[in-house]
Amino acid sequence: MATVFSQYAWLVPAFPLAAFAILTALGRSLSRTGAWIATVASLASFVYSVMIAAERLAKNAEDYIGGFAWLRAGSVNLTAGYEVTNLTALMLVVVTLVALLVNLYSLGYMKDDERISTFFSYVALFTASMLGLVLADNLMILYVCWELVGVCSFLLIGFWYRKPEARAAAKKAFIVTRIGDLGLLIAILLLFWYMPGHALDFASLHNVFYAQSGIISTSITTLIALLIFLGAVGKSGQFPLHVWLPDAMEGPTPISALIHAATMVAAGVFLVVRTFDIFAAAPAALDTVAVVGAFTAIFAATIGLAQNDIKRILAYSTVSQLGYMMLAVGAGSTTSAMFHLFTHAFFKALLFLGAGSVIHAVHTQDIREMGGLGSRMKITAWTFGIGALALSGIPPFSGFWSKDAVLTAALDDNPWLFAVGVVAAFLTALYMARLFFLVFAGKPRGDAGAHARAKESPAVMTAPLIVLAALAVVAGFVQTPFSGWLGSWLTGGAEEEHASGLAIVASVAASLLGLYLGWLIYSKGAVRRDAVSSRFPRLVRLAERKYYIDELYDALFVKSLRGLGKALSAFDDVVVDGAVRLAGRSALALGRLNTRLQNGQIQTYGLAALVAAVVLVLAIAGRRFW
Amino acid sequence: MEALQTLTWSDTRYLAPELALAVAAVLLALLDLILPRRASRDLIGWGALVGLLAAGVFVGWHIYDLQSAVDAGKEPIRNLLGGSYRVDDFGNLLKLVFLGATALIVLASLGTVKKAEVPIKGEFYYLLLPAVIGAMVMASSGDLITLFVGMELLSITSYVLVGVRKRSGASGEAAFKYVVTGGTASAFILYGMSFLYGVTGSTRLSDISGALGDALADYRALVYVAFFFMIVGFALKLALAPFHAWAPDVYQGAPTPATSFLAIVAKGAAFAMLYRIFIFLYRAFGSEGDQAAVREDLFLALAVLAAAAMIVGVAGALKQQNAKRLLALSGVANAGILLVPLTLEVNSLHSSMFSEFVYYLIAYVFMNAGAFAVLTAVSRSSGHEELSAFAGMYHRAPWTAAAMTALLCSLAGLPVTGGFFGKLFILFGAVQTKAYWLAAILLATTVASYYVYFSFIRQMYMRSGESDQAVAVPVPTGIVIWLCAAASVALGILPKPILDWIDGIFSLGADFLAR
Amino acid sequence: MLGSYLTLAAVLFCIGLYGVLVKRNAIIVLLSIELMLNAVNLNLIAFSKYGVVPSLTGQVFSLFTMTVAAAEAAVGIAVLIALYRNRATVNVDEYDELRR
Amino acid sequence: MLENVPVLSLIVWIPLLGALVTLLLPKHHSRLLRGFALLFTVIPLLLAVWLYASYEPVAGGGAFAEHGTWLSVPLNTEAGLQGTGVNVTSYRLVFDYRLGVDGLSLPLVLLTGVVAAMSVLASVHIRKRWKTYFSLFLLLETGMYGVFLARDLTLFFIFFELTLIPMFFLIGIWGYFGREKAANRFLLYNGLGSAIMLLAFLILIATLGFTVTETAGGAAISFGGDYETLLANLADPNAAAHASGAMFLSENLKWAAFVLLLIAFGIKLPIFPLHTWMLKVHAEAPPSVVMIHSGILLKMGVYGLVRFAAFLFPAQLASWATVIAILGVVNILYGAVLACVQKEFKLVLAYSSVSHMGIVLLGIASLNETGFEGAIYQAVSHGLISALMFLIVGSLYERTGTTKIDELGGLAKVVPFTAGILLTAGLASLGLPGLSGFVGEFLSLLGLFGSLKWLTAIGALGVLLAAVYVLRSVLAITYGPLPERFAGMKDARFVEALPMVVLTALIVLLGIYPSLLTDLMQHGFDGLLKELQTRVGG
Repeated sequence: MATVFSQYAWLVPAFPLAAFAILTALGRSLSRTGAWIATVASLASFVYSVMIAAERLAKNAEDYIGGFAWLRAGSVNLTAGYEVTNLTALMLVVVTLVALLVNLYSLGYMKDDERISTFFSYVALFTASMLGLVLADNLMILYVCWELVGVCSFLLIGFWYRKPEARAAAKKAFIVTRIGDLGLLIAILLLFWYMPGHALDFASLHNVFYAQSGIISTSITTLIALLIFLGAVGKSGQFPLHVWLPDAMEGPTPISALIHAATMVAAGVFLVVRTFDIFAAAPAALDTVAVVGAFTAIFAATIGLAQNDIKRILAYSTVSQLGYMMLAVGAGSTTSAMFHLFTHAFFKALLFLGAGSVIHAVHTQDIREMGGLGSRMKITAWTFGIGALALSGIPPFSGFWSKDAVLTAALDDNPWLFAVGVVAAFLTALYMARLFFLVFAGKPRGDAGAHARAKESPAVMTAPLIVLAALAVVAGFVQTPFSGWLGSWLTGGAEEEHASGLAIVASVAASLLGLYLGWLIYSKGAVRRDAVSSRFPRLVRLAERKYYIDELYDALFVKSLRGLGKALSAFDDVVVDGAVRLAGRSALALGRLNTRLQNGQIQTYGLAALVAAVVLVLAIAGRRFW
Repeated sequence: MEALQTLTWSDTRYLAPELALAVAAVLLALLDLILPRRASRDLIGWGALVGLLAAGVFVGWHIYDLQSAVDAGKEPIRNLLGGSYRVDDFGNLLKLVFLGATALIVLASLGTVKKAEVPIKGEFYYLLLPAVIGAMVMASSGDLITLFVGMELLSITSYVLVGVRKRSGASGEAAFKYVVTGGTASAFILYGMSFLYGVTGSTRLSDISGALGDALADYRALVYVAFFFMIVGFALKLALAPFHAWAPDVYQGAPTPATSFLAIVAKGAAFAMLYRIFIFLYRAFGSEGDQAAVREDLFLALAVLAAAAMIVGVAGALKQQNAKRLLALSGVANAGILLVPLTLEVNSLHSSMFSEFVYYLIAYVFMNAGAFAVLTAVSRSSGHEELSAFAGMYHRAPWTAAAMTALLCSLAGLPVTGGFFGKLFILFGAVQTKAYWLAAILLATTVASYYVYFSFIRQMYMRSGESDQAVAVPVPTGIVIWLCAAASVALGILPKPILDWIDGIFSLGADFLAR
Repeated sequence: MLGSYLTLAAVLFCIGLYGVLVKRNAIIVLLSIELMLNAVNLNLIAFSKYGVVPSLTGQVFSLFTMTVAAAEAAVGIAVLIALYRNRATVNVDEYDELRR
Repeated sequence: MLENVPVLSLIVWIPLLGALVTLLLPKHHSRLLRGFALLFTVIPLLLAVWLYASYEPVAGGGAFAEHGTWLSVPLNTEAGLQGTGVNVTSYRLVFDYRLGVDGLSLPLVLLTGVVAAMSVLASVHIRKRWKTYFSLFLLLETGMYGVFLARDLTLFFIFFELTLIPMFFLIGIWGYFGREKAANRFLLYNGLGSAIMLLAFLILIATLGFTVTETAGGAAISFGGDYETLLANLADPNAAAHASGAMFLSENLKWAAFVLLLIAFGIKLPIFPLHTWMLKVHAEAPPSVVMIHSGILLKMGVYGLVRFAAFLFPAQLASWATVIAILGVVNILYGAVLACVQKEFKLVLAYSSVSHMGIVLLGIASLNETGFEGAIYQAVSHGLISALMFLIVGSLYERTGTTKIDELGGLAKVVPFTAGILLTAGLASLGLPGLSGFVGEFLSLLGLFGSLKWLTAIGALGVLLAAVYVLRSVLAITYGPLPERFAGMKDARFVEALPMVVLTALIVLLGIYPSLLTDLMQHGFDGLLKELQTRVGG
C-alpha cells in the first residue's frame, strides 16, 4: 500500500513548530489567541498522526525514510531525516494525543496567567521536538531533539520563574539529565567511529547489530549500549539519576502530565527500544537495564509511599513505572515495554491532570490538607479513580494488561526480576490507595474555607480527563495475553499469545492486596497510620527523605565542585596570575635596582662601571679558559 | 711615512662641509659680540641653521661626486692626509644624519628656549656647530688620532653645552658629571688605543687591520687589553648599561636642546667611531682558529653590552616619573638596539648591518628629536619635566598629542612607523645570523618598553591635566614635531627609498674593508 | 725596557682611576683624569721608542693628547667654578642633586 | 559587476577610510558619528556577504587573491653571497601586499563584519569622546579584517599589531574603574604574544621565505613572507639543496618555530595558563569593546594557530596532537570549573571563553577535516554568542549599574525580551543542539574522538559543566525574585534590540542549518590534510 501520508510525516512536528515560531515572534501581545493557535496546531498534528497510523494499520506497510542534507563536514555527512515505522506511528499518536489534551486542559488551567502565550509556545516547541525525536531516522537528529525536549522541560519547569524552588528545580532537571545526555553523546561518537561508513541511521545500526556480524566487538558494543542507556537513565529518571523528576513537579501541572509523565520521560524507554539491536548484541548491557529498571521500580515506589505532596507521589510513581518499562526492555521484551509506555501515557496523564484539577480547586498540594473532595468534584474523583485502578493494575483497566505483559516478560527472563516486579506492583497499589483515599474520601482536613470553595473544574479541563479515562480503560486491549496484535504490529512478527497464569495471578493478587491494605489504613482506619512509622521511625524517615540521595549528591558533587572551584580560583589568582605579576614585579625590581644605583654620586656610577667592566672582561675572556 | 703628508689646497674641497661649519661658527660668534645685548639671539639660531644647511649641501655634493666616481669605475674614496681623513659614503651618510638632526634641534629650540633657561642663547647656537664638526670628523676619520681629536672636539663643546645655564646648579652639576665621565671614557679609549698602536706600530686604521693578525700571535693579551679598554670607554660614551648611570643625571640637568643633541648626535658619532674601529676586525682576523675566536670574543662582549643596555634601559624606565630621565633611559635601550647590527656576524647571507644601523639611526633621530621637541613645549607650559606634565594633553593640545602618539609608537616599535621597520630589519639580520638570543632580548625589551612609552599615552589620554589651559606650541617647534611625526610614519610605510639609497651608495667592502 | 714603562703607565692609570673614583675633592678628581691621560702619553712614547714597530706617530699622538687634555681641563675647571658659585662646595659627594 | 574590483582590499581599507572621515566630523554629534561608523562597518559587511555568496569552495582556494609588491628592500651582498659561488644579481627582502580568502578565513571575515556592525550599534552605551572612539574602532576593524585576509607574514603581523593599539585606547579610555591596569595588561601580554610570533615569523622568512630566480646573469634571491612561497618551499624537497642549505629550516628550528607560534597564538586564544590577561579585559573594558574582543580578537588566535602553526608544521602538529588535546581539555575543564564559582557575570563569561576555546584546541588536535571545521565553527559560533552576551551585559549594566550575579535577579519580570535573549544565548553557550554552539562542539569532539578517545570523553565533561555555570549565572540573573530597586526598569530600546535579534537569529540559523558554514569550509583544509596524510603517513 502506498504510504501517502508517511511521506509528509515531517508535517507532524511542523505544525507545532510553526505555532512556536508565530507565538515567539508575536510575543505576549497574543495572549489567549496564542493559546488557541497552539491548540489548533496540536490538533492538526494529532489528526495527521492518526491518518498516518491508520495508513500503517494495513499489513506490511513499508517503512518510509526521507530527509535532507543537514551537516557535511569532513567525513561527517548527516541528514535531517525522518523515518516512519509502526513504532514511530504509535508514538506519534500517543504524543500528539496527549499534547492535544494537555493543550486543551491548559486553556482552562492557565487562563489567568499573564504569560499564557509563552507557556503555549514552550509547549508547542516541546511537542515539535518530541515528535522530531520520535520521527528521527538517525541518532544524531534524535540527539538534537532529545536535547531540545530537555530544554523545553527545563523552561517549563522553571515557568514560574519567580519562585526560587522552580528555578532550582529547572536547573537541576537540566543538569542531571545532561549527565545522561553526555553518555548518549559519547555513545554517538563511538558509533560514528566504529560504524562502517560513519553511519548513524537506525537502518544501518540494525544491519550491523541485528546480524551480530562482529564488525564491532562485544566489549565496544556493551560500552555503547551502556552509554546509550545512561542517556535513557537521565531522561527517564532511573536510579541514580532520578532525583530531578520529583523536583520537576514545580512546573505547571499540565506540564507534569505531558512531559514528566506521558512523553518526554518515556523517551528514554523509546530510545532503548529504538536501539534495541545494540542492546541485544550486548547481553551484559541488557542485564544492566533490567536490574536498574527493577531496582528503580521498587525503590521509587517505597519513596512514593512516604510522600505527602500529591504531585510528588505521582512523580515517584512515574519513576517507578518507567523502571517497569526498563525492566521489560531489559528482559528482552520491547513490545511489553512499548505497551506499558502506551497505556502509562494515558493513565498517568490522566492522574496528573486530575491532580491538577484538585490543586486548581484547593490551591494546595499537600494531601494531608485535603480529604473528602470526592463529593465536591465528582468527575475528577471518578476519572482519578479510574486512573488509579489502571495504574494499580486491576483488570480490566489498561494498566493491568501492560503490567501483566511486563511481568510475564520478567518471569521469562529471571524469577528475581519477576518477584521485584510483583512487590513493586503491591507497593504501587498501596500508595495509590493512600493517595486516593486521603484526597477524595473521608472528611476535609486543612483550611476549611478553601475546601468549601472547592468546586469542579470547568469543562475544558474535565473533558480531557474523561477522554483519558476512557482510554485508560480500553487502551489495554490492543495487546492481551490472548491476542498479541500490538506486538506483531510493532515488530512485524506473528501474533503471539503470551499468557502466563502465574503472572496474572500474582500481579492481580498483589494489586488487590495493596488496595485493600490502603483502604484499611487510610479509609477505614482499621490499621493505625503510624503503625509503621512508630515502630520503624528511621526507616520511614529514610523513605520520606528519599534515602538522602539529594543530600548525598549535594555533598558529593555540588559541594566538591564548589570546593574545587574555590581552590582553582585561588590557584588561578595566586599561582597563574601570580606568575604573571611576578614577571612584572621582577622587571620592576630590576628597574628599582637601577634606581638605587642612581644616587646622584658620580663616583658610585664609576665604581659600578668598573665592577661591570671587570666582570665583563672576566666573563668574556675567561670563558676561553674554562 | 705617509702619515705626515700635509694638507693641500685641493684637499680643502673634501673638507668643505666641516670648513663651512667652522666658518659659520666663527662668524656667528662675531655676530654675537656685535649684536646689541637686548637683540633677539634667534638670528644666530637662523644663522646656525643656514650653516648646517650649507654643510649639508656640501655633503650632498660629496655623495654625488663619489657616486660618479663609482660610475666611472674609480675608487669611491677620497683619502686625505695620507688616509687619516676619509671621505667615503659611510662618513657622508652619517654626516647628513648629524647635520639633519642638529638642524631639527636648532629649529625646535628656536622660540621655545626661554631666556631663563639658556641666558646666553647665542653661545648655545654657535657652540653646536663645532660639536657637529667633531661628530663629522669622527665619522670621517681613518686614523686613531683623527678619531680622538674629533671625539674630543665633540666632547668638550658638549660639556659646555650641558653647562650653558651657568646660573643653574643642576646644569653645572650635570656638566661636571659629564666632564668626569667623558674624561674618564676618553682616557680609557686612549689607553686602549695606545696599546693598539703599540702592537701594530701605526695609528692608521687600515694599517692596524693589516698588522693586527700577526700581532695577535705575539701579543694576544695586549690585543685583548687594547680592545677591552676601548670597549669600556665606548660603553661609557654611549651609556651602555651598566655604564649608563651618568646619562639620566646629565640629560636631566642639561637644557632640553642640549639633551637632545647628546642623545642623538653625540651618540651617533660614538657609533660611527665604533664602526670604524670594529668593522676592521673582519679584515684583520680570519674566519678560523684563534683569530676568529678573538673576534668572536670581542663581538660577544659588544653583544652582551647591547643586551644589557636594552634590558637595563627599559627596566629602569618602567617606573621613571621624570620625562627627561625616562627619555635618557630610553636612549640607553636604543643605544643597545643600535649596537645590535654591529655585533651580528657578517656571513654568506648577512652583510647588511650598516643598512640596519643607519636606518634605525635615522628613525631614532626623528623619534627622539620629535619627542624632545614635544617635551620642550610641554615643560615650557607646565614649568616642570615630570610625566604628569603630559596629563590631559588630549584636551589641551590634541594635535600635538596625536603627533606624540605617532612618535611614541615609533619609539615603541609599533607598526607602521620607522621604529618598527628599523627594529624589523635589525631583527631579521639577527635571525639570519642565528643570533636568536639577541633577537629574543630585543623583542622582550621592546614589549616591556610598551609600558614605558605608553605611560606618556596614559597621561595624555587617560588622565586629566593640572589645568585645562591649551599648551602653546611655537611655530618652529610645531614644525619640528610634525616633521618628525610625519617622517616617523613615512619611514614606516615607505622605507624603501631610503634603504635603496643607502644600499646604492654604501658598500661595506669599499668603505670599510678596502684599504 | 718596554715592560717597565708599560707597568709604570698602568700604575699611573690605576692611580688616576682610583683618584677619580674615590677622591672627594672635585679638583683632585679632575687632576686624576689628567693622570690617566698622562699614563696614555707614557704608553704612547714608550711604544714609539721601544715598540714592535717604532715610529714617530706615537709621539705625535701624545702631542695631540696633551693639547686636548689641556683644553679638557680648562673646560672642566670652568664648569667647576660655575658649579662652585651655585653650590659653594667642591665636595663631589655633595653634587647629588640630580638623582633617581 | 564586482569581478574587477579589489573586494578584499576594499573590505580591509574602507574602515580605515571611515576612521579618517570620522576624524573630520564634528565631535559632539554622537548620532551622526555613530551613523557614519555604522555605514563604514556595514559596507565591508555587505562586501563580505557578497564574497560569501560568490565564493566557490573549490580545491586550491578561491579567485579573490590580490597581490602586489609593497616594498622590496635591498640587502647588502658585499661580503656575502659572492663567496659562495653563486653569482647574485639581486638580493632583497620583499614585503608583499597579499590578500586572499579561503574556506578558513571567510567564515571569520563574515564574523568580523557582523560583530563589528553589531558592536557599533551597541556603542550607544559609550558616553564620551565619541569621535575618538569611533575612529579607533574603525582602525581596529581594519586590523581585524587585515589579519584574516593577509597572506603575507609581515602584513599579517602588521595587522595583528594594528589591533593592539586601538584596543589599548578603547579599554583604557572607555573602560570601567580598573581600565588602565587592564589596558596595560592587555598591551603587554599581547605585545609579548606578537613579539614571539614575530620571532617565529622572522625565522620562517629567513629560512623558508626565499625565492631564487635564475636569470642569465646569475640568481636573484629574495626573502619574503609570502604564505604560498613558504608552503611551496616546505613541500619542495629540493628547496634545501637549491638554496645552499644555509638558508633552510632545520628540524630543530621547525620545532622551535612551531612552539613559538603555539605560545604566541596561545596567548591570544588564550590557552591555560596564559589566560589571565583576558579576565581583566573582559571585566574592565566597555561591553561594546568586549564584544569585539571576545567575539573576534580571540578568534585571531584560533585563525593564526590553524593558518600558521598547523598548516606550516603538520608533522609537528601531528606529533604534538596529544599535547594540544591535553591543553584543550585542561582549558575546557579549568575554565568551566572556575566559571562555576565566579561572582561577577563578566568573569563567568571570561572563563567560559577559556573553556570554549579549549574545544577549538580539541578540534585542531584531531588532525582531521571534521575536527578542523569544528574548530573554526566553534570559533565563529563562540564569536557570535559572546558578542551577544556582552551586548546584553552592556544593556543590563546600563540599567542596573552592576553585573554581580548576587545583586541581580528576577529580571525576566521587568526586561522579558532581554532576559529571553540572554537565556537563548546561555543555551547556545552551553551547547544546546539547534543553536550554533552545539555544532562546533560536536564536530570538534567528533573529530578528536577518532584518535584520542579518553581525552575526548574527559573533554566532553565540559559540556556538563557548561550547563552548570551557564544556568547558575543566567538563571540567577533572570529568574527568582526581583529586587525592588529594579522594579521600574525598561526593556531594551530598538537600537539595542536590533543587534540582539540579528545575533540571535544568526545563532539559531547556524544551529539549525550548519551546512551554511561547513559547506563554505570544504577544501579549506585540503593542503593541510594532504600534508598530514603524506608526511605523517595517515
